[in-house]
Amino acid sequence: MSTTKQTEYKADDFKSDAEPRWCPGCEDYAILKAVQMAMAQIGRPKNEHAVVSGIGCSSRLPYYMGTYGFHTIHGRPIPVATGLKISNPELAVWVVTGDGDAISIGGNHFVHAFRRNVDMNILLFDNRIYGLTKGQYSPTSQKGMINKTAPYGTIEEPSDPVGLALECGASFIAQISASYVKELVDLLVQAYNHKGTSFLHIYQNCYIYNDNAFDDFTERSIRDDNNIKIEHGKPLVFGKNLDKGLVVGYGKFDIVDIEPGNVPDNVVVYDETDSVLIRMVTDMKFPEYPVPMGVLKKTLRATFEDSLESQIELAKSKFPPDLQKLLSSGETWEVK
Amino acid sequence: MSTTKQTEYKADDFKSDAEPRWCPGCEDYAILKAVQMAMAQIGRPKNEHAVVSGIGCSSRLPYYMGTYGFHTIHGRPIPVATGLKISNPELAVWVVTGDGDAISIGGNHFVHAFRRNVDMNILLFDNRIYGLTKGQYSPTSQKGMINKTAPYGTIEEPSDPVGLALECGASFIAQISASYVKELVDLLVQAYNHKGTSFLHIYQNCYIYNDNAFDDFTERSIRDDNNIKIEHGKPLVFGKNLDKGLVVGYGKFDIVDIEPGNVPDNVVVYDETDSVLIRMVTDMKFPEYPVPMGVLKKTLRATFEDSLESQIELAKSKFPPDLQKLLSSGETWEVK
Amino acid sequence: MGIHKEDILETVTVKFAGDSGDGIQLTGDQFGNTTAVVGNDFATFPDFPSEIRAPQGTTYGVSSYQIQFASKDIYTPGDTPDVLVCFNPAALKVNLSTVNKGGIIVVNEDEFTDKNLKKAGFDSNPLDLNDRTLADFRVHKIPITKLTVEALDDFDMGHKDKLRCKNFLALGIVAWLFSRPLEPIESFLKSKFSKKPMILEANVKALHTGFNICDTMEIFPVMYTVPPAKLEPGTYRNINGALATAYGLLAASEKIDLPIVYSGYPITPASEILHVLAALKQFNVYTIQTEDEIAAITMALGAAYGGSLGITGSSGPGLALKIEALNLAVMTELPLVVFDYMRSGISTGMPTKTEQGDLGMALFGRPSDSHVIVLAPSTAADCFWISIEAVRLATKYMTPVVVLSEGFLISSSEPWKIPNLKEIPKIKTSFRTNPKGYLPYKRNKETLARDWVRIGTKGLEHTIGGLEKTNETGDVTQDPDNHDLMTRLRAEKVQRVVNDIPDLEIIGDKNADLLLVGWGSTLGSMRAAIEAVNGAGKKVAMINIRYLNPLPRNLGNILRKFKKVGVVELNLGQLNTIIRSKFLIDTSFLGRVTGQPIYVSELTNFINRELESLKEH
Amino acid sequence: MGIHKEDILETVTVKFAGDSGDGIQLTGDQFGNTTAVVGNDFATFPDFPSEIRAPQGTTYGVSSYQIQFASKDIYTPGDTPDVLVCFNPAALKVNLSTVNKGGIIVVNEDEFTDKNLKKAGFDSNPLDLNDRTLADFRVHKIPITKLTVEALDDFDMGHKDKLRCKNFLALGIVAWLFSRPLEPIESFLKSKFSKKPMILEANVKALHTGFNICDTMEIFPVMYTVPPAKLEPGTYRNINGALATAYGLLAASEKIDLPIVYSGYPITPASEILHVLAALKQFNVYTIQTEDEIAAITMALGAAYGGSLGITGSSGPGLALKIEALNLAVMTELPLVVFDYMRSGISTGMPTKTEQGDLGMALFGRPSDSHVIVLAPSTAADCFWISIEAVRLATKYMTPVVVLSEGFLISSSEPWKIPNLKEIPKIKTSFRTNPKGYLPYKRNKETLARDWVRIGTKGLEHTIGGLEKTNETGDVTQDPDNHDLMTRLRAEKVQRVVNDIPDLEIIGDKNADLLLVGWGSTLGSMRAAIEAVNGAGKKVAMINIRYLNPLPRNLGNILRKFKKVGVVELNLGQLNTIIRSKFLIDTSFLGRVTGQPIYVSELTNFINRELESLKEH
Ligand SMILES: Cc1ncc(C[n+]2csc(CCOP(=O)(O)OP(=O)(O)O)c2C)c(N)n1
Ligand SMILES: Cc1ncc(C[n+]2csc(CCOP(=O)(O)OP(=O)(O)O)c2C)c(N)n1
Ligand code: SF4
Ligand code: SF4
Ligand SMILES: [Mg+2]
Ligand SMILES: [Mg+2]
Repeated sequence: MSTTKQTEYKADDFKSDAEPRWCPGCEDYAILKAVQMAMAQIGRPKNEHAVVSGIGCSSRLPYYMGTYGFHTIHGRPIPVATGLKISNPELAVWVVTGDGDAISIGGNHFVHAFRRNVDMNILLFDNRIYGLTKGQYSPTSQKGMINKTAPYGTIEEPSDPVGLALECGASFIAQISASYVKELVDLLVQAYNHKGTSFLHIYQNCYIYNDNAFDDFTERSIRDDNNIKIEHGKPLVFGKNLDKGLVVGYGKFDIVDIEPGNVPDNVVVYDETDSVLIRMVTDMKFPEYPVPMGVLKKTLRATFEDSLESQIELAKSKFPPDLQKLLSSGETWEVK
Repeated sequence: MSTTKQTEYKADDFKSDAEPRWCPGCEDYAILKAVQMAMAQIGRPKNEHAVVSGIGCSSRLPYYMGTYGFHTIHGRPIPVATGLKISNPELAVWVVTGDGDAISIGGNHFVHAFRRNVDMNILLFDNRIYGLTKGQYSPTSQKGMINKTAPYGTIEEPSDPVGLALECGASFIAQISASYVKELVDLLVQAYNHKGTSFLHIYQNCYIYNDNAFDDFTERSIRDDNNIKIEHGKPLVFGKNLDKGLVVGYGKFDIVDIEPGNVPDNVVVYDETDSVLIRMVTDMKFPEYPVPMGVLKKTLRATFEDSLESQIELAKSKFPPDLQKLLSSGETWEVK
Repeated sequence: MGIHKEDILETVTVKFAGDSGDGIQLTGDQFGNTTAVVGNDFATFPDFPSEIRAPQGTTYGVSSYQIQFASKDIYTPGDTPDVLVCFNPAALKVNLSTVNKGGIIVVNEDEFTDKNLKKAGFDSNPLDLNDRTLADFRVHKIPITKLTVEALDDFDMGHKDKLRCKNFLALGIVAWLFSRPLEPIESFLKSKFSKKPMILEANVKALHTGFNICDTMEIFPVMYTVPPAKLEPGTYRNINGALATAYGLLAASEKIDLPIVYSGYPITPASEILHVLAALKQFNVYTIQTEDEIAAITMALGAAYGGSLGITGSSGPGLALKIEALNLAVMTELPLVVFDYMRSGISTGMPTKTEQGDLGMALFGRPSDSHVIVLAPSTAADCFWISIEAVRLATKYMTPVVVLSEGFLISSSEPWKIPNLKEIPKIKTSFRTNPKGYLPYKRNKETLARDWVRIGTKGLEHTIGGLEKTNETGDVTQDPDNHDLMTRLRAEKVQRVVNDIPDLEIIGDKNADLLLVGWGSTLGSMRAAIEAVNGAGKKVAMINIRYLNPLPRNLGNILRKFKKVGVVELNLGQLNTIIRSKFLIDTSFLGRVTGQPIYVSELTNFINRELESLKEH
Repeated sequence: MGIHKEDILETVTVKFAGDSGDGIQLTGDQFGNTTAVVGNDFATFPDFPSEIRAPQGTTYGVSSYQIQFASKDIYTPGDTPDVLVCFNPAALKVNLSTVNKGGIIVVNEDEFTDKNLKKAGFDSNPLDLNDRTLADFRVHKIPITKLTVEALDDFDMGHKDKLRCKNFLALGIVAWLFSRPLEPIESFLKSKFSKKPMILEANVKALHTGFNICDTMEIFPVMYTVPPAKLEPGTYRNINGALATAYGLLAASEKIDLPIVYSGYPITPASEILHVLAALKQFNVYTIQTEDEIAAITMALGAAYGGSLGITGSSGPGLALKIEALNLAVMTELPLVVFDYMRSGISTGMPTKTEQGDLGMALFGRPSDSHVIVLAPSTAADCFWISIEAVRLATKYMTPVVVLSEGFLISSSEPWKIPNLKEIPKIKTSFRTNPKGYLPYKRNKETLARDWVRIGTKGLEHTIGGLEKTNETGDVTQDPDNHDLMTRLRAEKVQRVVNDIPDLEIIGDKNADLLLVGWGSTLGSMRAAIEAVNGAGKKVAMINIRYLNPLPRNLGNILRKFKKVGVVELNLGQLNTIIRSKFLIDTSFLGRVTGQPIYVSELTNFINRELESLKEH
């Protein structure tokens, strides 16, 4: 990696000249801003970042970044980013994708990405709808939702991107809503700092085709009762008055009332590496449980590109490369 | 469904004239036989069964069946079967697929099949290798395995088809090894009887490219200590002498020694509808745990085709179909 | 009503343009409706800015709707507008250069604020008295916003809601200008807002206000009339290609008495068909939104295998993903219908724009020698008939049919004489039921089609698949001569369809020296162009090829009759390649790849050039 | 050594055939090796039964290896064998009809049991004295199994392991028959079984036994010699297309000084390249087995974007899945190399058999007007040079290159004069580093290529993607004229490559009336055929087109020089369509779609027919 002088950056340093073209009111604006703020905080120059996206409203993001960008095709940003990272391991590689892009047409790459664990950051903008194509249901759309392709209501069970990432072995999983900009910036930085594939699931409101989809747990007046901040080493408490806590029950959490400011011992102190807690926290389904926000999982294992590089080094040490020799290998004979 | 006279059938009634062309020693022979035995037991005539497969050694199976068969393309048997079942809901639809076919190239359809819950039976022949293309690793190949495309060892984490099916909402999940023919037949019948997508994960030995892959838990002399029979309403005990049991621990099972024939109360009695137990049983990883064999999950929910049919009925009752009227809808005017 | 001069016109092109959020498409549609009722012939061209909603007031957020209407037969929405109705400066900026010199420009002057002018990229206000930008036009500045808000002063509704009515005020103005009745628009509003009486009233009020101020304010010196066109007698409606395609499928389903399984993955512009069919479930239409295009085509194929009408549709990027499965359909000889709504450009390209770029792909774009029937509708209404024909040929010949439709056709509309379903012939299917002598790959002597079996039928159990099959028995084989034979049989089967399709008809002067050859939506512009030049005493003929594979039997004879053949396409010469190769004729070629329908004027230029060059020799 | 008659032959074709499990391919390879060392020219054709391992003794389980060797230049593995070595009845059944009348058939008589004969479908034993099946041939029945077991009597190894040595006994026999030395085979065995001395000894013993019994038992009345061919001086080795392709990529990587990222999904026969490269990681080759073909091409594209050599390879069904991403590569103008190892038939077809079916797809098989460079190697060794050329052109013109290779070329082998790497020119790449005036879609005046930027370079930050771009700036736009311009520029860029590729050279009689045109692997058979007929005093010439898009500059002139042009392809006429369309020449056509290389005899028949028809006119 080319070492880079640490300089002071501002969010605006990561802007492009192009004017964003999302609908006024779209939460994609907030995420764009957060990404630029996170990059400023990370402190690497814009040429050391590449943002790779698929197709969708969300996937237009690279055009508004002053970094390198690749707006690929629908569902394929993950493999493109994989190839890029293997080719240029010193880059900070970001994937921007939507619920349709990542989970519907791109589902297979999503599943396999986490098995590889290439060091990149996957940001999924989940608005539970197809925005760009004007309002069809997506794999995360709730059952019964009425929309253009389901005038009588969607009949499939929704996918759970976080659960899926966990099942497929993601080494870093975090979740947040675009309405929490500060926390979003912080999680983006943490995702960047994690070596391996980081998955950040972002609830993003589509103002036009699925407005208010997340109000139940993001609307200011009620959100503190309906989502819970997950932080490594911190107790799992929530509620406007921090009057509820989670304790380990029969294979899942139980919610208990607690005295604000006085967290009993049986309330779980979160451990982002504890597979049992991770499973329980990702299993929490709203409205039975509050929606978990924060880093849900963080464990370390070798990245794909490092493993591949070691094999190349091993091969070099075992068989020092000599192409002319290789060409002449096997039986040879002279013609005079 | 056209009601069918119950007759006595023999396995041979479901054979075709074609001679199977697998390698001598391949466990695909055993599965073929088991499928034919299961169909005999199910008692419907062969014209009421359709077997749809992808591409792979396993996927050659339809040619050896006397039923209807469709040997499609690599990775796509699930959607073909879905279209078939929606078109012909009275058919018994079987999908035959391999670990590469279902989890690698066909991964996306696998993920989405369980969200829909079409009434069909997916049989995955998992030999942890690409047989037909002569020995490359598959998504279920173990890390470090040496093979044609990984001469220095596979570097991806293996996929877990059962865990994936569960995450995606499968309504019926069972697992067995092809070496347990009787149990295999029984599970095939149970899969058939389940209304919804049934997933049957079958460990299948590839004699040529990955021989003995499952010996640790299928070899006769040690298998009873290394796998555990899962049955609804039965206690979770295993071991050659039935001297081990599973009790609920911290978010997972703990293995305890028990006195043979005397199962203590804290040993779990399995419930195939209990999401906590299902999660724990599918989370059991060999060799830390024995390999679970049997029906791991069975819950009922509406099938895709029934939901679709209800919407069609609803539409008919709301808007009685009259095509001539539809053509003339909207503003019309007369030209004389 | 004041006294106004009335001018009678034969044909007029009007374009509405404004922000995506201004309700331009709705306004255009309603103008179309009232035009239809007056008995004019017409054609429309809705043009969306891009796949994304842009911030208000920007040039890339401009949406437009062009309509040509006439007292004679017309074939296109018009090259360039005689009248431009602009809702904001950006709309003016984008469209100004296309307006015919001397044409009328109606603007909402309230929107010409400094901020909006800047957003649109104007350095000065073109409405200013001493600005020369609009000197060549007859400009009418109307404070549409203000008028709307005033008209709705009494209404107990929010300011924003009031503003939403301004497009109907504008519509009232244009209706007056062309002497259109308001009733059809009112009746539309009534059905649309039946549950929101306040909104209904407000829009009706706005509409009448627009109409009335023209009377009172004498904005326009003249009022135009376009007398009714002489259309064939009957009951008419307005139809666009999306509806026509879907209705055609429903008609085919009724005529063949089989349910439709339509599986698709959303993509612009093909999604529209999925939307329409999903809402028509009462016609035994099983629509499935799949996880991707591969699932879409394979589900449809599964349904075709089962014995239903398996249909899928997409556009370029999605069609690309269906190629492997399409070849499975060719190999298994199943009646799958695949719609491709061609859009502009390779890769994502310009998704909302039109093109004819996928012919080469439909013909040659599969591994190995793979043949399918290829059809192309030429007008919005023709989409109806092509849908029926696709189902008929697919099921009769047991082969996939690819329908190359166009983005332009999906949304453009025209008057349509409503067909009487009883007059449409039934489509025969005979599923094989007799087990005696059944062989999966035994063929009908005439069509070379193998039998279609409803899966589940007793005694016909068999297995098909993608491996090469022994002729007749269908057993898997690698026999060299058999493979050669089967490859040729598959090609020959599609070739046999030539016996089942109509001969081409020459349009225009059969004794001309120059023949124009086109396919798809260029029919309209080409027809208009040859009528124009034939009218000017020049001899030109044309054909429009709806059957692109196999090509009609009399094509060669027709081509050889003319001194010069000019091929016209919205691509760089895909049909042209085929025609040259098959008939060894040194064609000339006009290709436009702009994402827009071809202009009549481009065609007349081409014709004149070709006629000149013929003279020189 | 007994005294034997020695006959001198100029050219011989030998075919080994037996069960897939009999080690046929290994035997053939080793016979090739010893043939090479003797200095003959040769060409081989390994033919696998199908993608699945079949039960022993069945006809569909027969594997074979054909080799032609000669004291002169040869170009094909021979149409039909002079000598057939059969390991079992099924092998005889399948291959008998191809053996030249009067040819030698060597059989392992131990395998001609009733059970095996029945499995092979023989009603009686063709080896029986009064059976007439083999009357036309010189049959040598040898108890190969028994001899092997006996020879290894002393060896402390299982019966099964002993049986495995019988192919080397057979090889010893054939080596004797054609006076081949045993040393190269022994040295191969030594390296292969260096860690298993027992197996090594056993195989060497079997080999010598086979050789020696011919001396002792006087099985064959004659012993043949094929004198060395006059090859260009140098060091030679045996090479097949798979190795040549991979080595060519390594050479290109060294010459351009960039690492290779090769991502692929296994598929017959393309997997072989992935296997070879995966084992050569020391040459900075990053191989990735992906989840599917879409991931394979998009990963390679990501690598090309990053600044590495992004390469992917597949066969028909897999290529079909790569089409959408290939168009993204065309749109983003990135240097991606895509290998297509063409196999037989549409859909799954006949996966282990060869064909030239994907040319139409490579040229036209993408939505809209999409142009790529298309190359085709014509021999196993040529795969080496085509790999280098593909990398050179892709990086110089910033465009995808599709290499149409063939299943047949992958496994067939020939003697190869080992190139001196120093003599291969460097490939220039100049990544842009200077930010001044950088515009992503600004083009090199000569090549029209845009600049390649190593992602990460300071000051060159930009975004590319699948949407249409403004010329030079690369900004997203829907401007109609810009789209037309860009579509034409993309086409023109590929056309410019014509300036960078060699003219075609005519092979054979330049003054002939008849010109044969082919591409790819038919070079060998066509060359052999025209030498044959030219030898017989008839005048024929030929060209083999390695650059299929753009076509070489002098093609038109060449074609027009001849009275008659005959196009030869392993498909139904894909190149033929292009040639007719481009040059308006009424070609004749010979197409074979059998999954096999074309026979020289089929070509000579075609030539004679065409020459006759020329006379008639
Ligand atoms: C191969 C292909 N299929 C379909 C499309 C059409 N398409 C573009 S974006 C999109 C879905 C967008 O939804 P999502 O990924 O959730 O992104 P959002 O717009 O909601 O941010 C679809 C179906 C396409 N561009 N390419
Ligand atoms: C599109 C496509 N890609 C690749 C292949 C080649 N292919 C055939 S089967 C197979 C994998 C087989 O593995 P698996 O599914 O595990 O089945 P098995 O042979 O082990 O039973 C592959 C890669 C193909 N036929 N089609
Ligand atoms: S459609 Fe929805 S997601 Fe797309 S830009 Fe508009 S508000 Fe945002
Ligand atoms: S390769 Fe393996 S899986 Fe395939 S038939 Fe042979 S033993 Fe069975
Ligand atoms: Mg979305
Ligand atoms: Mg497998």
